[in-house]
Amino acid sequence: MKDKFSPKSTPGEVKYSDLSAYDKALVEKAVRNGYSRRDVMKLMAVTGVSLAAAQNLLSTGSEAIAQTPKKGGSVRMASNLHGPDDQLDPPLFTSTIDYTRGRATYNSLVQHANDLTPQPELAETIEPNADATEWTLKLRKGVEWHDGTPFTADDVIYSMNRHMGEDSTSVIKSVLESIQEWKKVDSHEVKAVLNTPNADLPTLLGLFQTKIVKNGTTGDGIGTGPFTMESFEPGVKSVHKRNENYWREGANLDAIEITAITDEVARVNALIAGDMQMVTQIDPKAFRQVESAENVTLLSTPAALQMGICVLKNTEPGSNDDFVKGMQYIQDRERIVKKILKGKGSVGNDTPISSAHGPDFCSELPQREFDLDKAKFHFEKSGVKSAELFVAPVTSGVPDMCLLAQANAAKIGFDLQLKKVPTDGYWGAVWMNEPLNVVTWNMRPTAQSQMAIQFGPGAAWNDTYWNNERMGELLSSVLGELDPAKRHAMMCEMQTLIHEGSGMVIPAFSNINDGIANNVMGMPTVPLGQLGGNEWPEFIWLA
Amino acid sequence: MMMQMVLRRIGIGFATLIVVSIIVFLATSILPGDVAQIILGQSATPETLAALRAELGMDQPGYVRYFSWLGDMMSGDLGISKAGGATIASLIGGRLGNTMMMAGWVALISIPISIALGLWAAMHPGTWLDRIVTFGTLSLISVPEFFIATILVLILAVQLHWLPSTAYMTGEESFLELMRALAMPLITLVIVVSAQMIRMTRAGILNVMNSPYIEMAILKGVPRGRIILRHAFFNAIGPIINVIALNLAYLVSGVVIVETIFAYPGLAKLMIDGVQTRDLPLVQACAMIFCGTYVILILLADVGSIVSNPRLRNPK
Amino acid sequence: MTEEIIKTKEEEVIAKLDTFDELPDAPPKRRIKLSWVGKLSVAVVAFWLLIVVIGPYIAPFHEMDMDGDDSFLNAHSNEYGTFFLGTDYLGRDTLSRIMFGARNTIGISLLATLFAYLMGITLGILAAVKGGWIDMGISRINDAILALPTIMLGLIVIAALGSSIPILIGTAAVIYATSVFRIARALGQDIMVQDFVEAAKARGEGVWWIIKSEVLPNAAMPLATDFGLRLVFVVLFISSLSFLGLGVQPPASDWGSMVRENLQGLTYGSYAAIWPALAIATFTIAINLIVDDISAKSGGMLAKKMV
Amino acid sequence: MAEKLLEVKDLRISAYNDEKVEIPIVKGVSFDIYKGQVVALIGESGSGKTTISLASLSYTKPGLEFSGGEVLLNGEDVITMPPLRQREIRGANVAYLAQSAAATFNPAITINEQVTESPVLHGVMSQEEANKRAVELYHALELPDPNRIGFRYPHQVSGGQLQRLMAAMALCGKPDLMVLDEPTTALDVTTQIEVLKAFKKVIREENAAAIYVTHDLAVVAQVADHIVVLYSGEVMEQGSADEIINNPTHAYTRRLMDAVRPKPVAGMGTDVGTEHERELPAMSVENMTAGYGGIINGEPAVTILRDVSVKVENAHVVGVIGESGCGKSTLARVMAGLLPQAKGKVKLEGEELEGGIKDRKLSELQKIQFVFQMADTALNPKQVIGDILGRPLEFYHGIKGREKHAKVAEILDMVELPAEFASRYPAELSGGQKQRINMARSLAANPEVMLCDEVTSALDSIVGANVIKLLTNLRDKTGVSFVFISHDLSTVASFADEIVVLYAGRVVEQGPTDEVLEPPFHPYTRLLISSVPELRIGWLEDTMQKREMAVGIARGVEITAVGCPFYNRCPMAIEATCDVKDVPIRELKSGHQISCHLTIEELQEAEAHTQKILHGFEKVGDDKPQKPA
Repeated sequence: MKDKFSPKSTPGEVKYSDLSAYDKALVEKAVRNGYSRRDVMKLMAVTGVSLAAAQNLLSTGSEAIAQTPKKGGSVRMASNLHGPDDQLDPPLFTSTIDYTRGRATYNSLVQHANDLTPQPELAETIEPNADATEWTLKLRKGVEWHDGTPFTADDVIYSMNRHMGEDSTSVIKSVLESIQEWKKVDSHEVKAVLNTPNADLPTLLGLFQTKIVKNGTTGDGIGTGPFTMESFEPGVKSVHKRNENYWREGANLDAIEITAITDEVARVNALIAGDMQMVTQIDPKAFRQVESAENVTLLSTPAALQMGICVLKNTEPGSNDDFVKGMQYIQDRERIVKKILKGKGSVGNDTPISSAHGPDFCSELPQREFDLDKAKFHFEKSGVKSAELFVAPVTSGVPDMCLLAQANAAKIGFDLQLKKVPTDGYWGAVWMNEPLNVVTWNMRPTAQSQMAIQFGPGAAWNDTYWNNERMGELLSSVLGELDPAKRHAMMCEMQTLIHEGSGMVIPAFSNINDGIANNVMGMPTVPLGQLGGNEWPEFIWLA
Repeated sequence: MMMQMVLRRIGIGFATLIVVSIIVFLATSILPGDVAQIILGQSATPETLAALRAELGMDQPGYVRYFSWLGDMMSGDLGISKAGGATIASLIGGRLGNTMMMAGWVALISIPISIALGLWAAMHPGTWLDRIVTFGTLSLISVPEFFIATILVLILAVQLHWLPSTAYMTGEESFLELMRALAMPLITLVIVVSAQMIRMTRAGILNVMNSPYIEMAILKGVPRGRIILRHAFFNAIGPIINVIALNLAYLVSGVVIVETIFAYPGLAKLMIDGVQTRDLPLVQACAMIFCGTYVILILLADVGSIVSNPRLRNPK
Repeated sequence: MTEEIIKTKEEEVIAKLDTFDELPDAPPKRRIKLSWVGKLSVAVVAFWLLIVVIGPYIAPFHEMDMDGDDSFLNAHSNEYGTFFLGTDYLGRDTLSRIMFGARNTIGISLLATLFAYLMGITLGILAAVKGGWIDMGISRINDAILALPTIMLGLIVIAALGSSIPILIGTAAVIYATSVFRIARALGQDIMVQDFVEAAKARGEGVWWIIKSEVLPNAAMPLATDFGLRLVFVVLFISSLSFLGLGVQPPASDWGSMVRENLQGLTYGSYAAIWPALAIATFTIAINLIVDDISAKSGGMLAKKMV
Repeated sequence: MAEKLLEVKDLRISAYNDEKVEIPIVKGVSFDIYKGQVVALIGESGSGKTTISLASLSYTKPGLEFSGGEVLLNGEDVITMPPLRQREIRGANVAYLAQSAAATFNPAITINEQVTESPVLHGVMSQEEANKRAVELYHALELPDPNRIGFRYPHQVSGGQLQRLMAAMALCGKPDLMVLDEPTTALDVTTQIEVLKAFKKVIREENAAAIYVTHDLAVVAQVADHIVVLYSGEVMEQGSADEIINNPTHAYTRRLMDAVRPKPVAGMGTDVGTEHERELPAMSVENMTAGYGGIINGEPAVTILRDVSVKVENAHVVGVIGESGCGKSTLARVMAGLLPQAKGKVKLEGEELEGGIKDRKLSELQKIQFVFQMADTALNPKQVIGDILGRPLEFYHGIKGREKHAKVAEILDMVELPAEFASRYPAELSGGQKQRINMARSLAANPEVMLCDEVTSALDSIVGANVIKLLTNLRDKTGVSFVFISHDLSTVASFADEIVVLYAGRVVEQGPTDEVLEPPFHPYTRLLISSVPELRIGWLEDTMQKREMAVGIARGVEITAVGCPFYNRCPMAIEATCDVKDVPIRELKSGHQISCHLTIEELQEAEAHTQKILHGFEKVGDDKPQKPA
């Protein structure tokens, strides 16, 4: 039989199947909302089971939801951004709408489960050598491209090579730098040779941009994915039909239509009015509207979607540590989460790692609190009277967060000017250029990759120009470290370094907030992106 | 006489278009942040940038680019979209169709309504019905159109579920389904545009109403209906045509906000996207289309009012 | 007896004739008389202009204080004070933001319109008086700018130069100078062919004197009425830009963006978007009504005689 | 006498200002009209004559309201009748004929539709009948091409024709009563009398009653049976035409009479004082050709004046007369430098002047002042009189401040206006007062020559007369020379020293007033003289029998490059000569010139002939013209 994708689960006493309808519903809702501690507590209250059991129940629950699908039907999904530059070429994917189309059309070698553990996809097995410098991938046999030709190692070599070399325009070129070359072993086996050990390679092979395209093509919509491309108009919409001879069990929906509604008000209205079954990026302003509408659900997935302020360390005023401290202490973190994120988020501790990263999160690190006196002290010590912060709506809540910071700064006589700039051209012109700017990062699958990409000494996207040798050592050595305790210690040290030394201000992590119609079932909850890390096309079904 | 005037207008039209092309070219070339950067986004590195820039041919001097661009325009070659990589013609094609369809329907509905209401109001000046029309239209042109649009959505789509909140077209719907899909933006635009045209029609008529020949008509015992329709209207037709032309131009180029709110894939929205992705050829092409439409419409209006003027139509 | 009366009457008449005390055949020019609607409108406009001046000083809160109990609440009060018009999406006091916003919305529009008039009139009159190639040149450029959709133009300029209040004012001014130009030019041309201008020419007066003391005084009134309409357009233009996120930038409040950012509240009974919308409407409608009231004097009199 | 058609009893009409204060316009007027009777309402502007006449259509101008009395049409009160009834009587029972046909014809609708509109709408007759009737009327009104003129648009026919077409429009519905509001005031004399004739004819034939509104007694004398003399909304005097004209009792009526200039004859010109004599003429124009549009080798695109020579002696009044479009205003504009000539010279005190204002010296500009026809448009409504008069003082003579004030007062006094007018706006003055200011402005420049363009034609007769009086005084006081342009020969004749007769851009006759008004006449001068209405009942009939009238009139003015421009209207035209050969200038004594192909003798002979016809047998004048032996 074809093996089926499922989130790995530890066996536990309580089974989803033996729950009452009411509890099932509860579990379902919890799963939908990407279960938070609150949900777990609720569950424990209801079913009177242990924490572990509840956790397990929820995961099996989500499995259960995914297990009882109905075939047929179609959905419309509206993302928040699109334009004439919409892409079908994976290496150039930059936006949710691209990722979603990619997910529907292609496959990667590896896929992320809800708990971010890498699962085999086009690669059946991924075996590292002793020091994790050489990885052997056995490719799935009998997979066919939409045009009927068989999928082979050549496709993989071709696709992966497009992320390498001088003239590569791949978005994740730098992320895959550790790969030296791809070797073909036979028609269905390849080798990845690394220049440094990297235990996280499998995770990287699951990034949105690593989708496998047909040898020699540049993303013309021919993939191995669960849906075939019916039509594609950049900046308008794309229509996808179910791929009937998909190598896996196959999608439940007959068709999906993917579009975008850039106006957030209109987007929410479209969802509630029933014109769209799924929309991304629900603005906190609209939470109440969505929650109070009876035909739709607000899908809020806890994730390390950081709302950050970059204070460049290589220039005034960021080069002054006290200024950075001041910026960190004027952040009214609780209030940001309560007022701006309306509770759909978590307090940040000026590190990019959140509880969503699981065991690698350093819970021991003391939380930095909102403290105007300390802020005043540090600002005065730094001698800086005013600063200009460049703000773009990089993700919902960020501008408001800055407004709040400005208001607080004003209270202690510090003049924080906001220079609002449009998102277009922001990443090219402002980010990593202006001394103070805002940033948001899609959660990376591992704590290591998350920190490496932002804080690796000399990393291309080290957006606070904070270069710390110790950090560098830890980043590389942690990949080789297999003992959990030691690994956690190293993780903690790194997070402490960032917390203390970097120029990064991260007052809060936003949940990923999307809206779906109530009859949409089996939503995955991968926290790596909108709508369950864009994994939904293959798995959802309509009740 | 008449011919000369018409030809003169056409000449002016051409001159304007040339100036427009220059302005458009300059305006677009002052946009900061270059396409290469936009395309590469977060992964922009010096070498990839350079590579892309060269490929996009962004290194020649301005005037060279202008003339080659103008040449291409003339020969109908709108160029390649820098970001998408698709030909601009293909990008614009469908959008233009949508825009024209929308504009067409709105015009079809609003022009008769406006002229009828405008004339009717002018026919009964000072009556409370006239007051309602004037004040109503006045209020409508006095609030931002996105407000009108949103209120309509909240009532008709979100609350009553009568109409879809977005103009989402699958492409294979029946005529009725299509009308339903377009209903919301249609209604919004009809309201916005009609308000303008009603006022102008009324004003135009009342303006003529002061002429001695109207008094003469009254003294001849001509009923008000005929005074308005036969005596006043034909003398006020010039300005009225002009207003209609302006509103049509607006329908083609000015409906950004409505297109945004209803996610209607029209040309204006495309241009906005173009600006945001710094897709200069795209922006230029759209701008030229808009201005072209405007110039042509105004031209037609002028010719129309020339032709509608008997003094010019049949010389002594 | 009666003869005498008649006699005296005759004498009166003749006396009148001899003292050249003829009846003016044109009644003395009346100053603009406003209907009650007009007067009310003037009051409304005056009120808003007052707010522009004193608003920020009498506002109960600062425009960026997030002191409300929660966002999107209607009128309530707490330890910080009373929120008469409720709070916006960030729990800021709507009333205060409207008061602050008046300065931006009206202030910017007013300035923009003023500049538009400066440019439009100068060039328009110049074109009218000079004629020939100067006229041709200016008119073509003007037409060209007129041909560009306003929002587009604004979008491009602001995308290029960033959105700041001076830029906003400049952009709006240039865009609306075009239509002012047209009017000024038309008026100028009409006035230039008047006999009293001919007379001045015959006297040998210079162009500038003619413009200063013959053309401008006579163009003033029609231009003034048009100023109102133009102002309204600018207000709406600025609001539209705010809708596209290019208008006045936070935390500064302007009515357009206030409507925009609080629209969502409508669905669950928050008036946070309605109040600023009303502010815009009252201001613009009032101006329009004043203009209508003034121009109504000229039109429609005969129309009322229709049967 | 036939039965009463219209009965006006104590009619009162008022205006209401913004404070709703009543301003009476018509103060209790009563008169009757019988079937087939023509009643003239005569008075000057402000007398309320038009307002009263409109009342018979149950209509008041916007801003006016009936405030008392009644107007019975066939016994039915039109003031109180319901709106729909009002509509019925308008056009069907009472028809209105406005002063300016050019303005009252709808430019966008063909003449025929407008003429037949009313009767068809009222169901008086079918469209076909209406069309037939219209064509009949066109014939009756002696309109050219009567069968097709109806298909034209108003702008395609001449003013005189439009005026007659308007009569057709009024008559088409066979109304009981016609209201003619100054129907001939806007016309040239030569056109006026034929229009008058046409009106009279149809009114007779139709046996219609009419209210004839005018300020011109002479015209009234020709058409009216009954005359009502009005002044500021009150009846001064009324009675049969005969009574009023031959022995008026009311002083105001007599004033009106005086204002009517007698038939122009020799000896009217006032003799000139000698104290201002100088050897050089103040101003002169020599062989001047001018026109509009680009000048191609000395010929303007549109030639208005051709080869004109005029001399203006010091302290003389030169009257330039001619019909509208003959180029008399253009002559003044060229002299003032407003329109540079294409050919020829313009001289000031013997010095040749540059063509355009820009090229002329300030002193030259100051010496030549132009007085515009319409004071309403010639005075900047936004300036007070003080500034208007002060400007030339400042501009030419650098007079400022208190001195300026004093001077302004002085000038106001010169034009017989009180000094406090300095603070008024033009709109606060009456027509006559404005016209005085208009002239005062030129006086302020202290000029040598004043060019007065139709300064009296827009004014009421009495006011006009006063202005003329003023003008002569000024000439005597200051020694200014006047070029007085007018279409009204009698006005000019009454005080000009020389007369220049312009026709179609050519000088056809010029010389001392006495000479010009004595035979021999240029045929056109003859036509003019005989066209000036006389305050004499029956004058019209007599005149119509004169041959030269019977011919000529129907045809329009043609501006020709070669030959005599009057050829197509001249009763004595010589085929193959007048139309092709350049016209010789015949010198008579003392600078009296006539440019005509006929010799002086022939002209003398022709004059005698005319006189014979005039005082000989009665004979309708529409038989073939025959050349004098």
